[in-house]
Amino acid sequence: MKIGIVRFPGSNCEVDCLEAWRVIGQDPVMIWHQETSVKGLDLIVLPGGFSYGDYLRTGAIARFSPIMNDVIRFAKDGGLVWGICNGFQILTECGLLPGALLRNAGLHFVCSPQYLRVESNGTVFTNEYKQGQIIQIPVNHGEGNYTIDDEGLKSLQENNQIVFRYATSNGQVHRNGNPNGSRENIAGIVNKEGNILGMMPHPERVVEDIIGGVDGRGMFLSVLKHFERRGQRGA
Amino acid sequence: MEPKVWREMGLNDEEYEKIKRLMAREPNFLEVGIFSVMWSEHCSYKTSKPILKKFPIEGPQVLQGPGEGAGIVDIGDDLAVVFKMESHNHPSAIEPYQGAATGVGGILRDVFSMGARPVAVLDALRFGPLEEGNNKLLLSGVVGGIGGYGNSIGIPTVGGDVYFHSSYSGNPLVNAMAVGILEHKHIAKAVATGVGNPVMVVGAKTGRDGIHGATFASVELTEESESKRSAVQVGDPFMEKLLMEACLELIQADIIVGIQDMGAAGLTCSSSEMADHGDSGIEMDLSLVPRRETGMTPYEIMLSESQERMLVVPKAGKEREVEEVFIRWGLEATVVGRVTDDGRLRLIEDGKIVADMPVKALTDEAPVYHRPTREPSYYQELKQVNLENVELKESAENVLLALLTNPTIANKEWVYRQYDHQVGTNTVVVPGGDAAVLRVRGTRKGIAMTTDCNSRFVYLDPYIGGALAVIEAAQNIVCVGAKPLAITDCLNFGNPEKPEIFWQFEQACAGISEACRILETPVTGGNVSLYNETPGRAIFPTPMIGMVGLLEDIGQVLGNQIGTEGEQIYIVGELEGEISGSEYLAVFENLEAGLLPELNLQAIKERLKFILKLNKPGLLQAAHDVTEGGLAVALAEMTAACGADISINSSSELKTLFGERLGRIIISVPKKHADAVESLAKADGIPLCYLGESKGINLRIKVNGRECLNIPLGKYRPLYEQTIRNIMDSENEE
Amino acid sequence: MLKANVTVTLKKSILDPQGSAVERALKSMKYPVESVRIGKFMEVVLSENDRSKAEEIMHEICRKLLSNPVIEDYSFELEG
Amino acid sequence: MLKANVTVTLKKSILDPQGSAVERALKSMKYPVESVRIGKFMEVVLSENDRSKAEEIMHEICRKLLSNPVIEDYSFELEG
Ligand SMILES: Nc1ncnc2c1ncn2[C@@H]1O[C@H](COP(=O)(O)OP(=O)(O)O)[C@@H](O)[C@H]1O
Ligand SMILES: [Mg+2]
Repeated sequence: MKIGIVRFPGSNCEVDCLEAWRVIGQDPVMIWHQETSVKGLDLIVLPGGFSYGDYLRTGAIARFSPIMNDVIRFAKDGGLVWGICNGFQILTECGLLPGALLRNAGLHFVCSPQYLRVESNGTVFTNEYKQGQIIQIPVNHGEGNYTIDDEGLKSLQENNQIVFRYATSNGQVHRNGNPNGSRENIAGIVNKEGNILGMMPHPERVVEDIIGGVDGRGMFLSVLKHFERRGQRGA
Repeated sequence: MEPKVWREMGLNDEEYEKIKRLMAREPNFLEVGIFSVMWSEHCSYKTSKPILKKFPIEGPQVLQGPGEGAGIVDIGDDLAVVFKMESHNHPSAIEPYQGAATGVGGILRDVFSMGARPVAVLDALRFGPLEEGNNKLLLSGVVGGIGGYGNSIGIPTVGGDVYFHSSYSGNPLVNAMAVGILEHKHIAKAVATGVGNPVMVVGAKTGRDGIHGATFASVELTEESESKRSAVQVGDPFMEKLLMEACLELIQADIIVGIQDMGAAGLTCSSSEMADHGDSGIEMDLSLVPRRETGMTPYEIMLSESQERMLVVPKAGKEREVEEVFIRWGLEATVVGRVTDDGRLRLIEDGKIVADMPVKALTDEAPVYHRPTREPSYYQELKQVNLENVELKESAENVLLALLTNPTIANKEWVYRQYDHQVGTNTVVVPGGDAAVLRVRGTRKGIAMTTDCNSRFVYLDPYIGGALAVIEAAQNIVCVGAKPLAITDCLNFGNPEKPEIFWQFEQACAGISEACRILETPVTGGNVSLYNETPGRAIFPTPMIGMVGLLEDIGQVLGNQIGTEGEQIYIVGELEGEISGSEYLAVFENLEAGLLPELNLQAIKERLKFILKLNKPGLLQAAHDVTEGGLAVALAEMTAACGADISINSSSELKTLFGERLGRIIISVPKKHADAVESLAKADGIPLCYLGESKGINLRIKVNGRECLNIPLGKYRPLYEQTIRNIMDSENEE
Repeated sequence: MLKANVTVTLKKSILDPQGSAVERALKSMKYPVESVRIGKFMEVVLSENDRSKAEEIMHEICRKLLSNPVIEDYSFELEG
Repeated sequence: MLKANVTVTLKKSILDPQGSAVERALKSMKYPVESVRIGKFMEVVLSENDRSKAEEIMHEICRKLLSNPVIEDYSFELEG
């Protein structure tokens, strides 16, 4: 499979994503924000960081960089797009995912390990996990407080779009386990079609034991399996 | 020229006379301005130089000692670690967020201008007590600023320390350390050579930021400083990220001769130092310098401390290539002058020469002062305070809980949670360990880093205290399984014109030197921050030590947490500490006094070696040094997953549980290795004392058979972990 | 040349923790404060002299970039 | 009850990285924009009906908490 990682000025997790994919045995390409085409790619990763300084609002300016036109087209055509942290913020800014990410309720930037409950293992990105599995993936953001109106929330629930929720160590979805005030403890969602995932936690930080765990691997492997299966079907 | 002019710029009359002599004429306003910053303490080290000269700076591992932007130490495999620490105390006192943020920005530029990719930041912070004055606002602003800059640029902040003491009220210390890694062949220098080579300004545009910041850093803080508005700059981490990528690309493309960051005294300092190092001259046309504001005078352009800028000397004919690199990153690079061979710094504006002075006059000829020293009267007095009769005031349990909730000792998670400490995915030991550890990609190696200084010890005995700061750093490095390599420092003191302060400075540096000599950790660079005083009062002398160490095999990284039941717990070194200078004495007797125990550096060195020797074959589960709060606090810090059952015999419960003395390390040993550890200690003549074993969910300590303390983890851990958060975020929870 | 003074505020329905924090701080300092809400203020200088064109442009800029309509409202005044 | 609309802006000579980034973005999107500066906008509702007292209080609050005079200027208007 061909993976592209978009590098905006101010991105800072693009190399981490690249290295994580290498651990899994893949070799992604970097796409500079000024390029205009994502042709030939199977998956686009929008990495974490502070694109364009994240001045104004997180992700607000990145959305208008040249490459995003084609990323949006690619996504609308059903291509797989995976936004992590700043990537998630960009996806909500350009309307590919509903809702918005506000400043953390505690007002502080938060960098810490975080328990998540897998709310849906039926997505391309999560089928290696068990439904309801508790995994530990670090968060690292100042603006990860997911907000959405009642109607939007209802629609997320009805369409099974909530993929991860923040949880306590024993797997309860509770205020205590919520690092940023997100509505309904939402940590990650997909679009209705299931080809676009946005999440605040950083799975690329947990693919090797030496740097804190391997709970993030499942996501990389899920996507990989998806393509392998598709490849077999195609053949 | 009116004496008022140079005096206001911080020059004294003698200095002005010297300038006249060196110039062989009356200098003009711009020239005086340039001399004043180059001869400020911040740039010239005119007061501290004679003392700093005595630091040991050599060792087989040192590739670059003091003098460049940062020190460089070899770690094998053609790789090197680049590191340096710097203060941003005064700007942080008046604009904590931006002051701290630009401190991080500045130290990072020091590291990447050497050709190294920064991999980590550490922050050593000192504040007044949180319940006093605006200290809470200062702490939250400073932490916000450090995170705001480091998180955005994408360099993890992996360590540091925080102390609270009333001497820092109104004059907080904000010292930032940056660490980078480079390949030997990419070492860049701040040098201008090759007559005719262009001189380029790259990065951000120049504005009226921080004019005279260097002078500002060299005076005491007064009410008036609040109105010296231009002295604070706003940082732009986004710009710096682009600048960093562009500069590293430039250095790796091998198209430049030299590069230096523009920190204090901006264009003035960078151009004169580069010319100085190259024994050359520089001529610049100031009309060419890209500006952010209109109507800037040559004086303002030369003294501006606008952030995120560098001065670059490309090889002749390569200026186009330099420009292209910068344009790709969305930045500007502009030729503003050229290298000459006449040894002069010549500035032109609109075709007219506006300043023309000998470079060496600005650098080598800067005055050097041998300040008088005098032993302060408190020194003997405090030494002689009789502590014989100090006793445990309360139950050991209450004392322990009080110490664990003392902000200086309490867990600093509230601080480091606000820092991205993992970006780069190399952080193996995150904040909370004894030192931070990063893996070095492409090798099996790891590097360890820490900052330390207990300034109360330095106050009570600057010589011993200075040495202890180095020892504490080395202990922390060793406790994660790394071998200490070298140090950087940031010497924060009061007004050196006071002989008592200068005595502290001289003594502390001597102590640091001695410890570095014995531990074979040379000084590779650092920074001096003097005049840390608020009206009438100096800070505790605080020579912050930043140390790096090397793990040959990252697999040998060692933690500070007891893992499971049944581990055997020992202390390496003396069982008892001293009451003098202890946290116990300060908290319960409201006293900061006493005679510090005699130093035996050689013995401590042997113990540190011993820890590494045990760790290499995997005999240890955890190690943690005993510092503030003594043995009981150290044990409480090690027990998050499992409790411990400790039983010791000693003549003093107080000294054993809460006494302090450096050179002591607690180790936790898997049962199967206990015999091996004991016999190695015997063979090496290392003092080792059995304390007990890990067990249950309580910390239980018996002294002479009597249980003096038995507290559940569930009680003391939350107190220890949440104290600072409760203080800082209390308003948010009301 | 025209200048637009833009204010961007969080929609009423959206919690403003920063405003609340300042509110609590002011209350604890005993100021007679009822409530505080925090938004952004922007000065945009346009190289456009036609007021109605400028207005149109500003609406577009505000909708597209300066505010996020999911969470924020904007308003502006032209000056000069 | 009186409401104060406060704007806090960076002093003219102080670098405004936010404003510059937005300015660059708008320029690259081809809008006729000369410059952008970004500050804060705050709505403070006071439980004080005396205008001159309210003004005094607001000056104090602005100086002490809402702005840092080292790098920022403030202004406000009372309403209601
Ligand atoms: N300002 C800070 N920034 C980052 N980490 C910090 C800071 N202060 C403390 N820490 C982390 O907390 C841990 C304990 O620090 P400290 O109390 O200084 O321990 P020690 O006494 O062993 O040196 C260390 O891992 C340190 O890096
Ligand atoms: Mg320490």
